[in-house]
Amino acid sequence: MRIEIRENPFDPWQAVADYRSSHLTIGKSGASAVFVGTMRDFNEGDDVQAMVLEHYPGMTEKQLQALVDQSMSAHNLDDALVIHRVGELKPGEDIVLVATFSAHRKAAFDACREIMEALKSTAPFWKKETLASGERWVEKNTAGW
Amino acid sequence: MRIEIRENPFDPWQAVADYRSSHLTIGKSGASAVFVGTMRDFNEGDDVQAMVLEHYPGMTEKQLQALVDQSMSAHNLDDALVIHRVGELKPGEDIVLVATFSAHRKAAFDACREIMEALKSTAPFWKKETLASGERWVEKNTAGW
Amino acid sequence: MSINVRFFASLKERIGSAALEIDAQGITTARDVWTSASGQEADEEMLVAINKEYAALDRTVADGDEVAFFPPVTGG
Amino acid sequence: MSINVRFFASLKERIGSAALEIDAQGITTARDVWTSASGQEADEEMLVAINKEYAALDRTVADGDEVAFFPPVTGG
Repeated sequence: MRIEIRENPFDPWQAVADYRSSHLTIGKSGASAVFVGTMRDFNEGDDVQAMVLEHYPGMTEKQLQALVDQSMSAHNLDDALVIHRVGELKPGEDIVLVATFSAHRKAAFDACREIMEALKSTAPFWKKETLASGERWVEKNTAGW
Repeated sequence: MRIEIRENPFDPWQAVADYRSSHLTIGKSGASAVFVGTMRDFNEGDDVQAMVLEHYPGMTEKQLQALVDQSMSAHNLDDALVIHRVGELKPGEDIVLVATFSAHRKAAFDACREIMEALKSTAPFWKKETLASGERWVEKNTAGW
Repeated sequence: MSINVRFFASLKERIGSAALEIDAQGITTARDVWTSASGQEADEEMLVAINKEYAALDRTVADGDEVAFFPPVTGG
Repeated sequence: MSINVRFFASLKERIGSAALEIDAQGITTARDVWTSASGQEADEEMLVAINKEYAALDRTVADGDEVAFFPPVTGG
């Protein structure tokens, strides 16, 4: 399992490919489920020019670790990878990657979505958007189920 | 939208990265959900050495097209990509990629899984496994929900 | 005045043929096609496609149709 | 004999401070920490963490604890 919080842009597809070839046993995990969240240039009807992602160093890692641990054992996953950006982002940059690896697809799908929803509702990250008219904090995440 | 049936190995992560950069508008699709199915070296308690994937040329493409069309409009997706292998495969080779792109994660997650399940239950592909003791047809797909 | 019949996967092996043409004479449904082409009783788990679309075993077929028979699909 | 208080995101801006230390004297719960540090009534939507784990606003705090206050999270 790997959890990474990073300040620079990353290529989520390359990250999954690299992780799979370095951490997974060939022929074991039949199912990989991946979610990538990407910064949009619009939100709630407004154009968004940039975003700053703040987090709570130490607690964020701890919280992500706990929620991935829980999903891994609940779904008997082979492995999982989570990467999340912090700092300044531009539209089109990737914010989050959640990848789950399992023998069967049900577990991979269920766990990927569960981790993503738990991250959205409990991991201490906060988004501040830059609009043409100024800055604003995103107040709440939308529901994902 | 792209649907591809191919006889040679492919890199699903590279395929998603390429498709995203060539087909998607930067800053539009906030959510990418991806499933990759990979050939395992075991099934129903037996070691599997190789596999042949047969399909019904013409009908397979038509069926995939119909099910992706339906999911795209039901979930208002921005785009979708499906790649499926046929022919001879070795353990560790990727069999199927389903990628869905949407403004929001709910639609991307729902559609990715729905397409995958519809593919599993209706797209005319058949697997024949090579075991140490000989060959056998896979008789049924396991349930995915 | 003929029907193009196709078999896939384990059915192809069981029948020993991937494709054959049968006389449309006396044929009304896909079930008739199966019986005429295979000489066997229809297996209710079997899937049927007429002109590359899923159809019921008792669907009417027409001269020139392509009628395919195959076991439950196992892709993905 | 002190509590380390931290504020994040919009709360940090509202309070005008990211971190401060308050005297633990007379402090029993996280709610007391908030009132003492902010001089404001607690907002029930606010989230609380004690030593980097989520806690209820009325959870007891101890000398040396790190008590953080922040708005609903919006990552992912």
